[in-house]
Amino acid sequence: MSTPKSTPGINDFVIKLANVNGTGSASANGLLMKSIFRMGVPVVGKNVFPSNIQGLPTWYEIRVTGAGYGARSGNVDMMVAMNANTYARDIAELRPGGVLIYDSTWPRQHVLSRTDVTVLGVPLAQMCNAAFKVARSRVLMKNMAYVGAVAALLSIDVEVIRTLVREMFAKKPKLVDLNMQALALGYDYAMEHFECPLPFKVERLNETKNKIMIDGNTAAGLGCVYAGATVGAWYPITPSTSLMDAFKKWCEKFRIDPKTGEHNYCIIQAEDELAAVGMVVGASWNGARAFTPTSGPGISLMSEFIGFAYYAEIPLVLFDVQRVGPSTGMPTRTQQADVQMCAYASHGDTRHILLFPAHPGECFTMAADAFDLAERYQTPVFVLSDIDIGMNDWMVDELEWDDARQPDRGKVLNAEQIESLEQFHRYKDVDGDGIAYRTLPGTHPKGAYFTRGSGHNADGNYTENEAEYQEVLDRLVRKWRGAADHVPAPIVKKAKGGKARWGILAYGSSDCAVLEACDTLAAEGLHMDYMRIRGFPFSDEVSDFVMAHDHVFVVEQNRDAQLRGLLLLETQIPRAKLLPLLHYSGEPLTSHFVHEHIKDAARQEKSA
Amino acid sequence: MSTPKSTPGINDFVIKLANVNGTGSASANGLLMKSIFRMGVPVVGKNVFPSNIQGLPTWYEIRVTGAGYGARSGNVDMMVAMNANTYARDIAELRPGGVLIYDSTWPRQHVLSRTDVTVLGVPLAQMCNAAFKVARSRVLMKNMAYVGAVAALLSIDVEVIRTLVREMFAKKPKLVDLNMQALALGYDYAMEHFECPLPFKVERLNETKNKIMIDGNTAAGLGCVYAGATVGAWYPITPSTSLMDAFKKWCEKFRIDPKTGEHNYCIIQAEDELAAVGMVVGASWNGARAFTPTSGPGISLMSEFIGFAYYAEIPLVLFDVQRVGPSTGMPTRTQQADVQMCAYASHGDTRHILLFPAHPGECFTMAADAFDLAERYQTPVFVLSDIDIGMNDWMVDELEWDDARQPDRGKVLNAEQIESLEQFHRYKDVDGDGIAYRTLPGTHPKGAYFTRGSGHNADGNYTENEAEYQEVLDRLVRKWRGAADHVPAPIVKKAKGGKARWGILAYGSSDCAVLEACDTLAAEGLHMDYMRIRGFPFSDEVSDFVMAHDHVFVVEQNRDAQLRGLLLLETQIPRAKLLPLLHYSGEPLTSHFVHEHIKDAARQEKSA
Amino acid sequence: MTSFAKPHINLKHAKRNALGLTRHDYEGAMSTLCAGCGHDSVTACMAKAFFELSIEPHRAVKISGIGCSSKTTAYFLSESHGNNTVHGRMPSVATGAAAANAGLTYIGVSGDGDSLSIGLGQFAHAIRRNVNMLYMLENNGVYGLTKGQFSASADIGSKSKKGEVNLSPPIDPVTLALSLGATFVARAFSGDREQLVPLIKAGLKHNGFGLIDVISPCVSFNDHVGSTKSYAHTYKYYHPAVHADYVPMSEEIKTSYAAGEAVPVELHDGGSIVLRKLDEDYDPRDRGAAYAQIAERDAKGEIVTGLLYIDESREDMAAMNKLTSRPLNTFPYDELCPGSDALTALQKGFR
Amino acid sequence: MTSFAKPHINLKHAKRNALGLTRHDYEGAMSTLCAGCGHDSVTACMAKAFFELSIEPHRAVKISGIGCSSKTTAYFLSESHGNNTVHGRMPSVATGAAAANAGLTYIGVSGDGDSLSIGLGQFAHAIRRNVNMLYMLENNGVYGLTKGQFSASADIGSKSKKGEVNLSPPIDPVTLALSLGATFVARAFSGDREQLVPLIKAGLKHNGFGLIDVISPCVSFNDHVGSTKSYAHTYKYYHPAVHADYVPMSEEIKTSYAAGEAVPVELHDGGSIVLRKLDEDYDPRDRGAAYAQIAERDAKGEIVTGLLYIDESREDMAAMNKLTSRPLNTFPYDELCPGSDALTALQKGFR
Ligand SMILES: Cc1ncc(C[n+]2csc(CCOP(=O)(O)OP(=O)(O)O)c2C)c(N)n1
Ligand SMILES: Cc1ncc(C[n+]2csc(CCOP(=O)(O)OP(=O)(O)O)c2C)c(N)n1
Ligand code: SF4
Ligand code: SF4
Ligand SMILES: [Mg+2]
Ligand SMILES: [Mg+2]
Repeated sequence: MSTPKSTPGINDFVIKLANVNGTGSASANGLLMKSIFRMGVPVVGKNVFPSNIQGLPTWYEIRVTGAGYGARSGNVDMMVAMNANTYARDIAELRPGGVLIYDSTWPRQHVLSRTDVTVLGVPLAQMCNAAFKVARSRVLMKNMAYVGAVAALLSIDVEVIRTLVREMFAKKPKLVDLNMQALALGYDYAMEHFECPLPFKVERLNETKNKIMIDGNTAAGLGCVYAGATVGAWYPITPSTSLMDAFKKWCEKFRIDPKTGEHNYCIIQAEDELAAVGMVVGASWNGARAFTPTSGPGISLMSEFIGFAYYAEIPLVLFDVQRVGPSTGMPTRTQQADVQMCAYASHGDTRHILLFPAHPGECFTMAADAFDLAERYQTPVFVLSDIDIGMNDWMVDELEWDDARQPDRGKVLNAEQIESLEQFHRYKDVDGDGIAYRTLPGTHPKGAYFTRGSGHNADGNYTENEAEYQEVLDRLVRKWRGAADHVPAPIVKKAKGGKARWGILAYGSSDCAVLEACDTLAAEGLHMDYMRIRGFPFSDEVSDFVMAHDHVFVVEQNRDAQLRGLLLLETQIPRAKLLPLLHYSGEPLTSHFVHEHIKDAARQEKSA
Repeated sequence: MSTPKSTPGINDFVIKLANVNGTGSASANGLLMKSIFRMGVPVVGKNVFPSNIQGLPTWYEIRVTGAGYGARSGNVDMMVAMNANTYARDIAELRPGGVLIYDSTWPRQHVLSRTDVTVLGVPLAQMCNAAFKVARSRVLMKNMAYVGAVAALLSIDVEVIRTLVREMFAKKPKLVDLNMQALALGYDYAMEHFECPLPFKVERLNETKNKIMIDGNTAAGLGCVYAGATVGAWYPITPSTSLMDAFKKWCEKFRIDPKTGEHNYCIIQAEDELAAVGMVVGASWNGARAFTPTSGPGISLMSEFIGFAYYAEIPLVLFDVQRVGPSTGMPTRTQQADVQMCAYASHGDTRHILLFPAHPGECFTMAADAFDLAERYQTPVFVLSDIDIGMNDWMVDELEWDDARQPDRGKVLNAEQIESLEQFHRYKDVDGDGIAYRTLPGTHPKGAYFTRGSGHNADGNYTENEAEYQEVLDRLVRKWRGAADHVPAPIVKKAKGGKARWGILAYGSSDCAVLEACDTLAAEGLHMDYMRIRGFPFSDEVSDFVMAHDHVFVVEQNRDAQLRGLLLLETQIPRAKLLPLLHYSGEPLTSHFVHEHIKDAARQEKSA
Repeated sequence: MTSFAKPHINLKHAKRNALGLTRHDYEGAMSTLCAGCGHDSVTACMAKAFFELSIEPHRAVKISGIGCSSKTTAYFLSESHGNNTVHGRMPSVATGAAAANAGLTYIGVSGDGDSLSIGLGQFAHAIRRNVNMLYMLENNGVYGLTKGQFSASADIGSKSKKGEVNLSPPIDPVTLALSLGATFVARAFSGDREQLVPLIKAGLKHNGFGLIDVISPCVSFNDHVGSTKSYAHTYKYYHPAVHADYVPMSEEIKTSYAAGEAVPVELHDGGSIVLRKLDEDYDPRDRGAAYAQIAERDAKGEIVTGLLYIDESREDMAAMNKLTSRPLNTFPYDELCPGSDALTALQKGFR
Repeated sequence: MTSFAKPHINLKHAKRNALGLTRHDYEGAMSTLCAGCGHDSVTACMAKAFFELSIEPHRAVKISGIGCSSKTTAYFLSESHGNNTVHGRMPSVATGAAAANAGLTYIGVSGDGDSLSIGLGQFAHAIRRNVNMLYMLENNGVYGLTKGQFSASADIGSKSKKGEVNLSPPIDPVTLALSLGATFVARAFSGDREQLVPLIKAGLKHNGFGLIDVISPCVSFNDHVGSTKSYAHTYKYYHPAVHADYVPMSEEIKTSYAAGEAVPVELHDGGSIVLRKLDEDYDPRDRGAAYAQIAERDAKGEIVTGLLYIDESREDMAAMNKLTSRPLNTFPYDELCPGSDALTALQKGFR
């Protein structure tokens, strides 16, 4: 595949920072990104880190995009190469004409390997060693020093950075001075030795006004608080850990009685995922809104309980922050490869509800939706996020909450309702929608029933009778199908200028790359309609969209075209209409990748 | 659905025995069946038992079929109603004109409820109470007494039964006499009080000469011994427990050194299924042929390790003796509802090899095939049996073993081969077939490598590099596809008299019912081609078969048409060609069910 | 298995408890276990204890795993919610349920297979968390429901029905629980209801995780000669060391006990558990000593029973988590949702 | 993480063992752990012990779970097969591997998270089976790899880096193992190589499951003031009670020990483990006494280390299963397959 062609410009370029894990670079890089954001210029940040605490290579990519695109472009216009172990590869990645910044304290062979890039050496270590005494500071301050140099080169407002530094270390004022000093070292050095700013640089805009920068796990944790979730059970696993950390943080803010210190939430670090999901089963069955965040290996371990919840009809909210599989795979890289497993998790005939947030904003809203759906349909609901959404800071619209919104607790009978019943039948389809009424323990003697994962009839009694067993099983499919029109509806972006012959389907974190690719393709005369799927089971809209096009590219971040598989299984769409477009390297999808593939396909069709 | 129409005749009828669990009826009923088998008359036996040790209802169905069909027909011509709790339902099931036998010791209202059946009362309890002193004998001997009565009514050779009794209690001679006495009680009573034999009855044939009666779990356990398996790890679960019991029994017979008493096998009762599969991983990785038998809940729990074995490329043989799901479901009833889970078990992009034995004979052969495939492809292989095959005694051809057969241990390098290598690369596609070479611990210093479920490159080294990761993942699909032509090939039974417009696809325990239905349909002028699938991934033959027909019925014992789903996902067959024909009540499929459904479909097509 | 309804008839002059309910009101569906199974005796004791404590059935929750023992939750308290979950994982479900509503009474019923093999991790961690529940471990040394394999509680040298000898050391729930910091540890025998009923009452009233390991013989697969979990063997070797009974706050503890003879342990709810030492030198308040005594006697084949250890001082899960006393599952939504203004405010931190 | 190769240079005059190999031959890939991590010290001790025992690297097998500790199997013995499996389930893989070939030396490496939470069941049952392996539990009281959550071995009152206080009682691998019938139970400190290397050698030579619980501080997440698993805390409170070393058969045990001072324990292979009591009254041959002593001192905050219990008399898994001494993975097929005649014969029973 060719490399992207556009040249960098004002508010339109990519900085990549190559660091060593555990040296404190991530916060410096985040600060750099945020300073651009505060200048009103949209940014995209991707932190690519290793499964390691200290020493392995890590990268941070900041795309400055005045146009407000949300994906990686695929370019690298400036490389800050701080990791000797990855020099060769990092330098090679830089586009011709790009700018390389390195620590010139020591002579580096590799930086000389390319003549088509501008090499700018900054003696970072030397300056920091001279300026700081403590060994740890010397390491950490190199990061702030290069931030200073980059700021000078890109004309980032240093005052904005300084404010950020002050906020960041509000509680550790000593650190403020150190950081300011380091910032100045880099800034001054660059101003003195280089022609600043570069031709591509940052210029103030007003495009980030009603935006925030937030990661998906933080937003999802917040969504759980707003949804009224009270019980969270989990077992630590990258990249879902920060979701529970966030829930905890927000609960500590909003859910502790200031007078008594009592908590109206309960977070349980389970002994493993088998237990975590069991706790959610117990809490949900008992009427609390409960959830568990995890990743692929956790879902594998939870499979048996998921089948139990499906069959015994217990609401369950699971966040699968997907990482690269199979097995341990690459636990700090991103993928969408748990889709099929989640759709049908567990033995026997089972099918579940899935939600696909595309960015942190939707992590917030869909967290709330997930609880409503789980309680309405009394069944497991999966929110399928991924590490790109979950752990990167995204620029999104400010979150909103409608204070009139009430949770949908589904068909739960209260004491009065139970009292008025002749007899309570736990699994009877009273309303014809496949959803039976449930009762909560402790409510009323007549509401008691026996929950079981073994064969039961409409009354909830044990059965090994064929007809009774089948009655329940058939209702479960009806119920599940009913959810198709209640999961978040797909979002369609029509091609400008009328009917497009081709379409694109995508979901989750592929959205931004596809949106941008549509623009680029349109600019080249190739107009595509685009539908983003947000839930499973699929509504008829999805089939209608596909049927209205000659071909539809299904963009996914997995090897086996898993969502396309669900379309084959659950709709009547002819196979040939669905063209898989697959990316599964573990890096977040670029618009370039989507664009190139579709352009190629178009070219081939023409030549065919 | 209508009930079957054919009337019973000589060597063509069904006896159903309704008993109380834990009263010793199963062995008496088995003996009854075997006596017919020994008279040279083919039989089909189905034991339908509850998930309970004592007290709940259980049924045993014996079909006498001179024509040699292997499935339940769907008829009941004689009902031996020994369970007061299920009288009503049992009597209702009897076909008009049938014969009801009951214990007339006490008056029974229900037996009078039908006037269209012949009711024969035998005072079983009364006779046994008079004849036997010990309470337990009184209960047990009622079973032998009704066997005697049935023998008289159906003209079963009593001498054959007596021989069987002697063999059965060879080690407990006291019991022989008791049983003989009970047998005579029933026999004599019937001869004295009823017109014996009935119009439908047993007549000696010579159709069981090279046949045996065996259950699938016993055959599979034997197959593991013949395959050279040495390590078996398991956790008890119905209905797979008897598979390991059988393996143990055969090992004790064949694998204990008569001199030293040393075992050349190791069976480990694990603490759970997570551990059982881990033990198999460890043993297989270390070069032993190892396996685990389990059922649906076990596979759910094993999911994570299955993905590890897939990605780290460790051979694994799993027997899933399927039972009714979801969750605990009906653990003593039959279903084929783990197909999809097994095909794609675990998170991330994973796909596995499946084998579908249709009867105990194939449990034996496919057990051996499974080890060859697992070692050849260094991957998990599932043998998908079910409770019908696994726990019922089936009449099958005598098992055969080719002494020239050598196990296919796959690409394992020995010390010499390793020595001659420049360097060993664990995951390199040397031969272009996607299968890399492996080495076993302890063989040679140069053969050492590090096995991991985390990202690795072709050398087996840790990687987080996109290209290196993808190289391995892409090879895994190639490797898996390569297995399509090496799993047991489908078996096709062409319709007589040329090309049929319609076809049937089925697998596993549905086979016999489909074979018989084909005959019945053909007799009615509806000719169908039939292909039985025996392995996954599918070979091209499967698609070719479907494409050669207007429609193909896919017969399955699950709700969600799971194998049809695999066909949609893995072949290019248009959806509309594949008509699901689903049975998922938990009872073994009847030929009647298949016949009726296809006839209806044909009728509808004509009228459409 | 509630498919067979048990006729529910209250005798006119039946004894009634403080709620006006009779023993019958504490019964469940007809048992489908084998006639003579130890578990049925335990079930009867459970019903009796609840009756005597006058607990409203619908305010109790029964949770179990899979096994013959786990089925028994259907056979008592038919007006309680029951949850027959998956094999070995009752503790996590109970933990979640207790988090959602700390106001109900939680009973977990399990077997030795369920708790000590597949469920060992969950069992141990529920103890660590001190979840406020009564945990009945109906221990028969075998897997009953799957027909008689050795369980992890089978003793070294114990024989299976087929004659095999167990060689692996047993996992003893009592010593295990002691080493994990359990706060209420008892052992009992299904054949001694006089001891068991009061123990159940004490366990229900204990604030925290109450373990009762009940030797409960499996008549179908582990009641033969050579089995150390048979009725005969247990009957012969079991030895009551400490008797315990619950005395409600309302009933003043009348007798004043001679030192070393009986000790009241004060409970959260104001009532007490009264310990009566049958073995003078056994101290159920000293974890180390209790452990050593039990280990020593176990080694001799003696089965020490009674309330072997109690510690009312430790916080239960709810307290460790500073849980509000109001059930989480009944909180009005507006107390849980911070609202749009708070959302606007907090987002200042995301710019 | 073998992506960084460590230069492998043998010094000309380096010390060589009986196989003619140097220390370098027992090294592995470059560690990717944090500088100063306790686990790296343990790794170095492992390499040293193997070197001193002159074990052929390719006849050893390293198996681990997931965690920083579990990664270390890549950092020693590069000529051994390694298997870095899934979280918490190393014991089952080791059990299966040992069944397939009892002739190799098996080392399991795990962490406190890996072994005591998700892996508790497997850990306990491998002990029960007495699988012949050395089990290194690198215990730092936290989940290192997932960045510092409390593990189940965190002590009551121990503080997390963020200042949270742990309230749940710890699971102590040593007392747990003792209560489960373990046959070799040791505790050590990564900071004391003089003690650890000989212990590893003894554990490798023990016939059965050898547990070494090594306190191995996590410098990134649990080395602060207030943590009871910090280097400083452990250094201050650890107390060697029994020193143990392996003496091969070839080396006659020269000294004759004064009673109560040092005792040789004879091993399967003819060699011995020589126990030297540093605490006179500590008896590593009496399970009950050992348990009581450790519990008592633990309660006081003292960390008793050394070979705390040993029992060479019990059969290991292979012996309990009457396993042939020939590795199952090398059996010629014709000794395993009964052949067609046997098949014909046995089928007589199926008619
Ligand atoms: C995941 C899973 N594995 C295995 C089983 C099969 N199984 C059902 S009950 C049981 C053992 C029960 O033993 P125990 O808990 O001692 O109960 P008991 O029947 O002896 O009272 C097993 C292994 C299961 N239900 N689920
Ligand atoms: C099934 C599963 N759940 C969670 C994880 C995430 N995880 C990786 S390592 C680890 C804890 C490791 O702790 P410990 O064993 O103490 O090792 P340490 O890093 O402290 O040495 C966890 C929870 C995982 N890899 N797999
Ligand atoms: S099998 Fe054993 S445990 Fe199960 S019901 Fe029968 S006697 Fe009880
Ligand atoms: S995080 Fe802790 S345990 Fe992990 S490598 Fe660093 S110091 Fe060691
Ligand atoms: Mg049991
Ligand atoms: Mg740790």
